[in-house]
Amino acid sequence: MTVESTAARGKPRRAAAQRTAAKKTGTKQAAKTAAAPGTAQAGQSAQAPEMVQLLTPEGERVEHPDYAVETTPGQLRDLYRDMVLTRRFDAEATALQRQGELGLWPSLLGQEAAQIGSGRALRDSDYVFPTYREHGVAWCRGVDPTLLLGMFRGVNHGGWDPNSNNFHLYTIVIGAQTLHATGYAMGVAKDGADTAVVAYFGDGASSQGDVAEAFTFAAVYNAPVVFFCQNNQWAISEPIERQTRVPLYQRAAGYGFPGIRVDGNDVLAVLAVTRAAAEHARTGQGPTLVEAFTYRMGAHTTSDDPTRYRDKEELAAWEGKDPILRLRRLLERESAADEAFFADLDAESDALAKRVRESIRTMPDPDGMAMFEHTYADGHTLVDEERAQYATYLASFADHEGN
Amino acid sequence: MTVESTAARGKPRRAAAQRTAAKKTGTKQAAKTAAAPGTAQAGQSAQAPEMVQLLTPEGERVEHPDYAVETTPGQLRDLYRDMVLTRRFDAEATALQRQGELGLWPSLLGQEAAQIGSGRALRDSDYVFPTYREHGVAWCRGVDPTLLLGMFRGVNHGGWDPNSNNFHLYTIVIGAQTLHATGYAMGVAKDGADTAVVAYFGDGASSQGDVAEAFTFAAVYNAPVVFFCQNNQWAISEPIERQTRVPLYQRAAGYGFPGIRVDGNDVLAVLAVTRAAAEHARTGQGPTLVEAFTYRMGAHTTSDDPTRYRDKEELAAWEGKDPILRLRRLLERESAADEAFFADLDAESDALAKRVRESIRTMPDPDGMAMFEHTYADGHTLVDEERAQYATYLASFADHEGN
Amino acid sequence: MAAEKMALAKALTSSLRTALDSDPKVLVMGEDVGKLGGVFRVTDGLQKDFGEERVIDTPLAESGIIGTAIGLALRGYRPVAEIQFDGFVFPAYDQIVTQLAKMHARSLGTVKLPVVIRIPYGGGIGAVEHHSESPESLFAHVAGLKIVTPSDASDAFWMLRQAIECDDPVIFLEPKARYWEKGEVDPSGIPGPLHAARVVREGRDLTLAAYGPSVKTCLAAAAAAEEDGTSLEVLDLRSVSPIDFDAIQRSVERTRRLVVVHEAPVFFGSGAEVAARITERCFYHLEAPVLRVGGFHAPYPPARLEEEYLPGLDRVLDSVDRALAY
Amino acid sequence: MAAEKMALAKALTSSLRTALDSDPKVLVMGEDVGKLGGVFRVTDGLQKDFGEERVIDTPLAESGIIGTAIGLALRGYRPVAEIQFDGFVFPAYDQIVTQLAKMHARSLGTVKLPVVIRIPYGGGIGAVEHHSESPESLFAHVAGLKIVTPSDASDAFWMLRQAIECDDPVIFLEPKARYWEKGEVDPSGIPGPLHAARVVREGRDLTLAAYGPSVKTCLAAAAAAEEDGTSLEVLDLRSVSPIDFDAIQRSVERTRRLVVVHEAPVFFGSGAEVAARITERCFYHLEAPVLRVGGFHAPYPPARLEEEYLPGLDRVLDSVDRALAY
Ligand SMILES: Cc1ncc(C[n+]2csc(CCOP(=O)(O)OP(=O)(O)O)c2C)c(N)n1
Ligand SMILES: Cc1ncc(C[n+]2csc(CCOP(=O)(O)OP(=O)(O)O)c2C)c(N)n1
Ligand SMILES: [Mg+2]
Ligand SMILES: [Mg+2]
Repeated sequence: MTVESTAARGKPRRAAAQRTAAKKTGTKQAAKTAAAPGTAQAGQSAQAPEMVQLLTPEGERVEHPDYAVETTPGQLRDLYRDMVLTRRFDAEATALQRQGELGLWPSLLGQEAAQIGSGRALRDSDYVFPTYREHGVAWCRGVDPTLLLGMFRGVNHGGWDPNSNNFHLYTIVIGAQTLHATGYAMGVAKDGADTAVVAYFGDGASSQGDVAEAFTFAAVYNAPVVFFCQNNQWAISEPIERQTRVPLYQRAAGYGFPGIRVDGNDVLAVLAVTRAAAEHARTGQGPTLVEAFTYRMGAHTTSDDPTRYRDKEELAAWEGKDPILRLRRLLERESAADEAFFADLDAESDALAKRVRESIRTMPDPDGMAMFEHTYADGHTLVDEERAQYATYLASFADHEGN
Repeated sequence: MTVESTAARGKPRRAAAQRTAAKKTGTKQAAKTAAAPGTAQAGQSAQAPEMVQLLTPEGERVEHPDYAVETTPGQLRDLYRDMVLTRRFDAEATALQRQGELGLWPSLLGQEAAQIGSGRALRDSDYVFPTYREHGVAWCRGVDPTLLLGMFRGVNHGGWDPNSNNFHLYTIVIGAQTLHATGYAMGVAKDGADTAVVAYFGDGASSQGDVAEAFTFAAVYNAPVVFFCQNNQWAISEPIERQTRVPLYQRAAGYGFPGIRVDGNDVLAVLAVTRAAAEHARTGQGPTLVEAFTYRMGAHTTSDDPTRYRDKEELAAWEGKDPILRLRRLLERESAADEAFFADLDAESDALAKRVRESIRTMPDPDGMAMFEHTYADGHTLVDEERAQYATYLASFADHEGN
Repeated sequence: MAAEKMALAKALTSSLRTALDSDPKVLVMGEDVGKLGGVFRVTDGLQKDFGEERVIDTPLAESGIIGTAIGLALRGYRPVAEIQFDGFVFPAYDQIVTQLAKMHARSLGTVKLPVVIRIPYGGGIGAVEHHSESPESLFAHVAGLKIVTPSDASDAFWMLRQAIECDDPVIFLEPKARYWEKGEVDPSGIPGPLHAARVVREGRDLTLAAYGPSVKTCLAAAAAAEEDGTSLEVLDLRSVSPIDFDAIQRSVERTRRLVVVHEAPVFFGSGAEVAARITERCFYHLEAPVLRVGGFHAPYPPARLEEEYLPGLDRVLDSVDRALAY
Repeated sequence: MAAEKMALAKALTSSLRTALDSDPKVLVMGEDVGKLGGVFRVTDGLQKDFGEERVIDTPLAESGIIGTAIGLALRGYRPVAEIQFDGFVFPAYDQIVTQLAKMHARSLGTVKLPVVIRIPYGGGIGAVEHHSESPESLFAHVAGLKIVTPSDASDAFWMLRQAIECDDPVIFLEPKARYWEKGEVDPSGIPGPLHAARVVREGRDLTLAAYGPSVKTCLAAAAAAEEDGTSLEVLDLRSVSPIDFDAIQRSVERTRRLVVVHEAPVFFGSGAEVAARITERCFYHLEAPVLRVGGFHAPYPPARLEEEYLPGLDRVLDSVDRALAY
């Protein structure tokens, strides 16, 4: 993540007055599709299937031969509510960063359908390994959104108990969590549990060796893991062409498990495809790669400036495919929600934003001695020694000030 | 590599008399071919093409729709000679290890066709990055075989100049060299040269993240590199099923370049396929993955004991597909070689073995001070300091002994 | 089980066997640990007896091994991962340093990572490149890891058991040159603390601090020195993170001189940390600077040069002489 | 080019620009170094001026970046690879340690690896996890690498040029908290040796040795101490491998006291190596043990705790007081 933080900083501790601290860039041919040297064993899958879509940008439901979701109006409203509240929370967090309350915020703007659709496809007993952008998935898992803010405010490195909601901590080192998910899923298989494990990662992450190794381990041990790649077209400033020259979902075949591309801005399609992949995992059929084709509508993080590297037109085109808008169109088209619903949701959004604002302003800074906690579970004499020395050091100021 | 060396060891230097120094391990379902969750986008390529073969185990030439080699009897004899001499050299090295002259030897027994076929497909200006087992490729590149022995005797870590024959040093860390090859090929492309770069690696290596990253970089930059995987069915004690559940050549498609499987015990097919892949690279069409389907007929190295993990029957079956035998059958069938040729070759083999034996016995041990050479090209004061201190230390014995 | 004399490698096998026996959550994983029993046969027979679900041959990918071990630990397992040789741990370095070491702290203590990484390390076996290195410094600098290394069969047995029982990640360094050294192992004994140093030979004139393969070298040096009338104390540190500085301090306060010996390069090695801290703690006791004997600032050399490179008897005694000359 | 006052980050940009200009073999590569100009804008404008063939956005894979840089160097190029943040160098650790560092020696000197790895490092910018670390120890222990780190704009300019001209692999650590500090850069000047330390403030009573971001902290400490009547000498080490021990020794022989300051954890840090070697060299000169101020044995903490974690003015002065009390 890119971080040049503007968060408010503390002051030097030492009181003595005289001691103040100063305290799309393709190279030639890169995107070219190479022909096989003579045979039909070409790298390019010539007839790449369309991505799965069940709801068009215009809000029309469409059929797919293999995937379907039955939905009641209530379920459609629930999905809509999830996406709206997630977007509102996200916007509020961005605002809080601008106000200096957070050091950084990675917005999920535009990826609500990919996250809510996949998050809602899971059972409580399933287990999720997110990147740092899965605020919508966290929402579905029941993680209180205010807990997500701590690490971006700088009061902790992850403020929730992964086991309370089967939602692991955010992982910042790109791709690393895909192996954790695979190992966890290997354990699930050993336990004989019918649990699916979901590893989220980005299009950029697909280039990391760890992700490839996760594919290999998952395939060899037939681990019940869903590799859920949100291809939001960008890895900071690099377009997808810097990572691959064929669609990402095709990578799975070469490791021996199914890969599928879904319209990541279509919450119904994501729900259907993720449900199938999770069930595939739970029933002992092994891993699946789901590529959710979506778009990062905002900056990479609040530190980023996308105007340096991408065109307005691209953004505008994707705005027409907005995931929330299209579900709203469906709700309206099917009269599945009345005005009261939208009004209530507005009020609920405002209340959520207010709660988030209030909670951040009352979030306590950690105590200095917290540095010495939790490095080890079973203790370490050096930590004890350093803790004691630091306490003595701190006490020396108290002495000075006391005098 | 597995090394519990029996190489002869030196004695402590200090003279003062009173101071003496004392398979198939698949977990459930691992090899199972998973069905796609609903669609045709399955991981398994259902109609995997046959591997390319131009010469049957019985020594019959067969046609292939896409690959062919025209050969004169002389060329066939040359290929035969290459393979026979390589095997003889390899056997001699194994014998020298048994005699304590080498610490270790990784035999290429069984892989002669894969190595000679690919090695002979290249031009002098092409560049090769080997693993530690490419003695046959080294032979084709014109590297004196005795130079290969140094690192296994323990007198150096690689005894040839990579630039004299465009044959890089052996790389022991599995997979690392595939990235070097890719980077080198990126440089070739920048230079506008019509050079192919070949990265050798094994079936086990295919699991390393570095190899996947090499695929990604090669594809994205359309680098002129041939990924030549000798699938010899084993990575020490682990069968190929521990690394993948689909044929390895299929991995390439997911990265956007062609992959092809060739009969790795058929020198003509390997020659044809590698020629095409190298030409593909030289003409700006980018990378290819060639999977040479072959067999490690010996132990992993002289330290290994394959009877612990694989069946005699498997070896016996592969002996029927011996790469040298089948070319001999062709030579005989086509009367392309007379008895004098075979007799001469026997004599040449003996002479080679003798030369190898003699050269190893006269190979000097490096001087102790050599430790301090070549860590840096431009010098380093700490190395200078340690060199001087060590020289003083050595001199202190001379003083003692002098007294 | 009665006390028995066995090679260090066999003590490790026996330790793994009892761990697998006593806790169904313990797993053994790595390259070639199954039918082959590992390239040093440390896992010999374990897959046969405990099955492929508990003794797991992995794909050839070290980052994958450690990354999935982390996931297995999160699921409640206690994986014991083998890295085949010292020089092959580096593809897993990111997973070890940024994930394994930090995850307990990152989670504010809510998740535990009881992962043991077994690594045969050190030189002296005449091997090719990457098979003789001593990477302990590269892990010791990283908070969140513990690092231990036995020097004899009994410690091999007990320390591995303790490492597996520990709720923190432990790098377990096995002195491969000592795999075949025999020693008494009493599985009914009661082990001391995992991270305590041990005086393996008492002496008056100078302390030699060492660990793993260098302990034997130091004992030989002490024996040789005795014939010269010099009395050397030998301390087996046993743990590199944490280091038992109290024990070193106690010894140095008596002997007033210290030489630290390890195979890893001296520059930024364990000896530097011991020298710095002991000099701080014992400034008025030391009669000589703490000296260090170890590898040079050069890649581990080809086998025919390793005698020169390694801190053998003669180089140890040379430093002892230098320290005594102060 | 005339002398000009510029921010350290801009001095680096300017240095890269002149290197690209003067040698067609120089390449810049890394994540987001192209249109974005890197997350700190150090490569700003370079792709526009030198093209995509010389300023290369890479896939998101650090091992791939360094591995292909090695290949490019073998082909005759001089790649300058950027790692986006300190905490993200570890996926490349294997390529750096087993390949880049060792290949020149492995080839008996026949191949050269002029690869520079630029890494913004250190804390103090309020960042999230993995964005504030100081990994120099983890490279310094490894023979075959050189490690340098500038502390001001002029050094940033010149040392990067020299690193690029060097035929050895160089880890070039950029003190990210100092990116915006301005200083005079004179591109027509003649730089001193790349690995020489520099006295940045003269003093009599004690030597502070530091590098990178800590130099500024030490200068502030020296200024504060002066008001208390204590005269501190400040040495900017500039190079962590090799370390200019001669310069430290010269200073300590005068001041007789030494405190080493760095942000990296103290345990197995640079301070240990400096303390051990300087104590050996200056045993009879030192009036106090060499003290060390640095990070604790804990993962780099969340931003709200970094003031406590980092070796700031107060902790430096506390150690100075302790050293002077001997
Ligand atoms: C190993 C590693 N390298 C670099 C980074 C810096 N970084 C943070 S996010 C990012 C881009 C990630 O792109 P992608 O995987 O597509 O996910 P997205 O941010 O688009 O959701 C980079 C390069 C990192 N966090 N980890
Ligand atoms: C990174 C790394 N891990 C482990 C090893 C130990 N090792 C040496 S060869 C080998 C098996 C390699 O198998 P494969 O890639 O199939 O090549 P082959 O030996 O069969 O030619 C292993 C595990 C190594 N050299 N490097
Ligand atoms: Mg992305
Ligand atoms: Mg193999």
